[in-house]
Amino acid sequence: MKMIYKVSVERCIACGKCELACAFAHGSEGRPSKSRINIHRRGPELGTPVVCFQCDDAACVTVCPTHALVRNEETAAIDMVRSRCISCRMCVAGCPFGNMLWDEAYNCVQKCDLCGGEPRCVPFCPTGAIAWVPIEEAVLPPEPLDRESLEAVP
Amino acid sequence: MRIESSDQFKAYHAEARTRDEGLTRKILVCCGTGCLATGAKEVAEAFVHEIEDRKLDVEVGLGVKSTGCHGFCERGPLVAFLPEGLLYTKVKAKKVPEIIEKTIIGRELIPGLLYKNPVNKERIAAYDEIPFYKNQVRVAMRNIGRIDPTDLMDAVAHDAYAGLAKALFEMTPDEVLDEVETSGQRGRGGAGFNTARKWRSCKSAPGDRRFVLCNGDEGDPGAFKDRSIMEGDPHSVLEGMIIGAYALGAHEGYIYVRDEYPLAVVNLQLAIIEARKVGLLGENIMGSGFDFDIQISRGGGAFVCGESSALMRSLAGMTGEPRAKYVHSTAKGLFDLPTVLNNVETWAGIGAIVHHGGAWFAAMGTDKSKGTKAFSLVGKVKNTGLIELPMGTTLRHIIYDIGGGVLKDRPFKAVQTGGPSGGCIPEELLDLPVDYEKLTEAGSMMGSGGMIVMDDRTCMVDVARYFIAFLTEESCGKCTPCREGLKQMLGLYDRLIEGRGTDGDIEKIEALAAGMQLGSLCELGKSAPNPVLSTLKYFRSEYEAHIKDHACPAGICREITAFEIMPDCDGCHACPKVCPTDAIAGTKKELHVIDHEACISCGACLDVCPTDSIRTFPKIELAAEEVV
Amino acid sequence: MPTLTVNGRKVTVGDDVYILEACRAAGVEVPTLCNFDGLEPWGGCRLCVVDMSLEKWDDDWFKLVTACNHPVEEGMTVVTDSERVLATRRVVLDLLLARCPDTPLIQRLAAELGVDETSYEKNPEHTDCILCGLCTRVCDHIGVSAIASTDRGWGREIAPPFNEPPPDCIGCLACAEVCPTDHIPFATSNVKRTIWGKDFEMLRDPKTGEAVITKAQAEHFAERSGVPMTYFETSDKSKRLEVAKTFEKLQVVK
Amino acid sequence: MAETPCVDLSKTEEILGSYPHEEPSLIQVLQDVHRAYNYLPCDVLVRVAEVLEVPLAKVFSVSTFYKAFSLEPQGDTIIKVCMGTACHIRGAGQLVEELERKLGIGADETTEDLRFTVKTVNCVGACAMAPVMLVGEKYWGSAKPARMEKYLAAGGNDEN
Repeated sequence: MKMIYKVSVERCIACGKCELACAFAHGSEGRPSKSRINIHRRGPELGTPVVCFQCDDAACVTVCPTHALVRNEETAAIDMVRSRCISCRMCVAGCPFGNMLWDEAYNCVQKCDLCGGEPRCVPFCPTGAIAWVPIEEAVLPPEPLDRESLEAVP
Repeated sequence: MRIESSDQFKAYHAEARTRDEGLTRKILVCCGTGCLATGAKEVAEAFVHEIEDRKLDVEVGLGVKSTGCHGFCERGPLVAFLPEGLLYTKVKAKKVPEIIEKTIIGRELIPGLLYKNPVNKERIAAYDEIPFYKNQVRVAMRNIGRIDPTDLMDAVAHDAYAGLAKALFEMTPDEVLDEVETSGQRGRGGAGFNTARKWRSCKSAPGDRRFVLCNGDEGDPGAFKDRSIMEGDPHSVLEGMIIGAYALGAHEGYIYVRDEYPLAVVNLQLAIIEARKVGLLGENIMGSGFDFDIQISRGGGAFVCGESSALMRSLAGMTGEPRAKYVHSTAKGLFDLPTVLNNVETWAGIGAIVHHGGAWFAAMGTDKSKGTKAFSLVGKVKNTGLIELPMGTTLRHIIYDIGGGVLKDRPFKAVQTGGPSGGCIPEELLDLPVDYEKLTEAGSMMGSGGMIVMDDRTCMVDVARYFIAFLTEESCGKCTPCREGLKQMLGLYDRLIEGRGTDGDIEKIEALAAGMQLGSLCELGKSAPNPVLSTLKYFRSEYEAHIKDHACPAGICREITAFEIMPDCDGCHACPKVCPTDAIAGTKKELHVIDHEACISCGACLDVCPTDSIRTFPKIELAAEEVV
Repeated sequence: MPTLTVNGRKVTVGDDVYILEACRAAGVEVPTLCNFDGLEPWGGCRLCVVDMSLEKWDDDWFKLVTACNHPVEEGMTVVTDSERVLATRRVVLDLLLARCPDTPLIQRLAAELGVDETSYEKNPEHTDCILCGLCTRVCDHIGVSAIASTDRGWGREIAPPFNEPPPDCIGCLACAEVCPTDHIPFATSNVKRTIWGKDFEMLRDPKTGEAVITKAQAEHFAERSGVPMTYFETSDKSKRLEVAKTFEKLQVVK
Repeated sequence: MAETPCVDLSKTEEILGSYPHEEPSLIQVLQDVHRAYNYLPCDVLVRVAEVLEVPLAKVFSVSTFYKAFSLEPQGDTIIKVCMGTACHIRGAGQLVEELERKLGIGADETTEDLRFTVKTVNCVGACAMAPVMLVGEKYWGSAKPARMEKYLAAGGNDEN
């Protein structure tokens, strides 16, 4: 079954749990700067999660001079072969959506790898703003979120 | 005229024969590089003028040919006369009228121009009687010296392209391969890989486009057989390549020639143009439907380009850096396509093998090394030059019977074969039959056939250092052991020859040599330690003398050698004339003296002393005397 | 899918794989300096030598080969820690340590094989360059070939043409990033980058003013990959903001 | 690059015209260029790189790799002393030293008046006449240091 990453902006409450989950999934120190999903915070409890689209005809793959970015046939993610990366940052510059991330601390590029087919951020989202769903479900409009009835996020 | 069928080639061949036979008497002037240097061109021109002036060409059918190298460069310029089979050596242009007058018209010999046997001082008139020639068997060099390399018809009169015609019209490509296999011919470039096996490996590689290359980058110092072949009989190379291409189904060929060989480039270029003109090269060769063309590529001056993968990179316009050949170039060679690369001498032999049959070739030589091999016999030997002999001939026969022995009858010390990848073979192995295996067992190798004879005035440490210095300059620098190792090795040798060697240096040299042999990328680096290891094996005591006694037994290493004139000096005054620093004082007929302060230990005096009255001794003794 | 034995361990790898990758798959570390996954193997440093034997050879016959560029074969036996493998690696590192006595990476690798001090003459001129060729090969991959090896043998160096600021360089820093000994100096500020003696104008994000990449680099990649030049003109942060804004507009349920 | 004197590029264009415009032509073009100018002027290399579509760095790399090429102007007469094995053991080193004494320049150097360039070459393949040196196109076999004056005076002339 082909799965897809579904973002429902209308349900995001900008709690930041996805960012944290991602950071921990990719390193034990859990630095938020290591997160490959970013929430654009546009107001109180209003956010837009931005994450790699794993584009079909991806600019990052095209520009990479060392073929360090390759499509994973199983997960459909564009994976980064770390050992091939020469940190030239062309992918960072080339990605039209800003989803190739430069990690200053570690001098390397970070990108969403769909956690090998089971995105770790998804189960932590309290509102279902992000979801990992079969492709046919992705087209369904999201259920509206009753923000009034939300309890304080623990 | 273009040859468009087997019959037309036969007609062309017959015409060439008739033309050749029309000249009842011939004068062959050697115009190889060696003889040209001593004025052969002027000699040939003088003959032409003299004959024209006297109209001898019409009257007695006399013709002059400027041929390729006769091989006996030491005695040049050489002039041979046919059908008499007479050879004149060291001929000067001003002697030409006299030769015409006496020898051609008067049919008498001029004794002063005859070869003088250095062994018994006898003068020999007949070409075939001179030991240097008598013992040779020529295959690759079959027509060199007999034909004018710039005249295609002359080559064809001497059976050039006969093998090609046979291959194209009487044999399938596979039959050609079988014939070459029967011959057992192995690569004449050095490593001795079986030619037929190489071809089969290329033929079985997938792909439609493949290349046939000729390695004319004869880089081994002391070897010049390929040069003589390319200069003296370029058609033999072309013929071999066309046959090879036919067997392999290749349509493109390149000849990679050293830039240091300008005459070879000119003669090859001319041969290609001539061959194309009559349809022996290019499209639809001899009307057989087979297409093949050859281009010449001049090297840029890099020894490493003799290595096959470096040569192919150089052909592609890049720096000559070898690559690992875990995937053979027969499958992935020039432009990453299947490629056969053979040496000049290898190609030159192919035409004869096809023409006379593989069995004919295989009947010569030894069990594992078939056929004949060309050598350049040089160094401290009386008769230097180029020779071709059946494999298995002993070194002693080559050096003493053909070479006439060591120059000035000094003691023989070693013979170096195989160039910088080879080694030095000592006196006790002089009875070694020369073939691929035997030379390798002795710690040397065949290489491109250079044989450099060394006498007692040769320091083996200096010889090893010479090769290391040579290779340090020629290493491409791609891999660590070769680039860094040679540099360090050279440093270690500098210590030895300057008297700074210490205990443990020999072991250090040996360990580094082992690392380079195992670790280097290409054969240049892998074989670079050969001169080191072979001299260490046979002449270790010389190394020890340099380290322990700070002495160079041969009196060559300048930093540690002093010169002295002994009391038996007859005061001939030859030495002060050659001394570059005016360090020798003395009036004629009196004992001369060397000023040790001014002497730079170059040895020029020793080389000219007719009475052997100059001796060398370790410089260290000089210091000791002063202290006393 | 050939199966081979590495240090006694069986491992099955892909068809077009070199020994080095098979060693890694078997969990065996093989040192290397000139190999880089994204680039064709080169076989220059000679550090990755291993002993190798093919099934058809006699049992005791082994050949010393470089792991980085020798293809694997069914039934191959690889030994990475034989005495002569280690001895050869020691000679290589000893020689490199003589060339670059002060280079930490070489010091560390040499020490791992028991070479603490070089037994050869030390290079009087300081350099960290081990001539692994990675910089030039990466530069070829980037498609500019602004630098190359010059001269040969001991005189070999990596240099721009005429040893002057290289006209073809786009200031992408790939060479400096890939250099295992950090030998290639560079400096980047918000407006300017300097490498190989050449100055580059930085593209700056129109909103935030931060430096993105050099203008020359953007132009080169736009032309080479067909990715529009506009992609390169803004920072990743600004681009994410744009995406977020677009997403907001796309909300179906207000 | 700015300091190099301007050279006449028309010869370069002519040479480039006779080869296919691709990388394999590079060494052949450089050979001809070297012959035409007696060295490889850098303006010419830039032009060669442009026309053959080979990166300039590669052109420079090839120009410095091969011994046949020089990036500095050469003397009118090039003296090549063969350093092959046969020549070495028959005293080629002494020829180089004698040249150094006579001309004041070592191997791979050019006299200030641009008359002579001395080069050592690895075997010219005339080993039977060792030691060998070339003055211009003229070969001198069994060369002796004491006769250096004569060799130099004859220059490239065919006088024996």
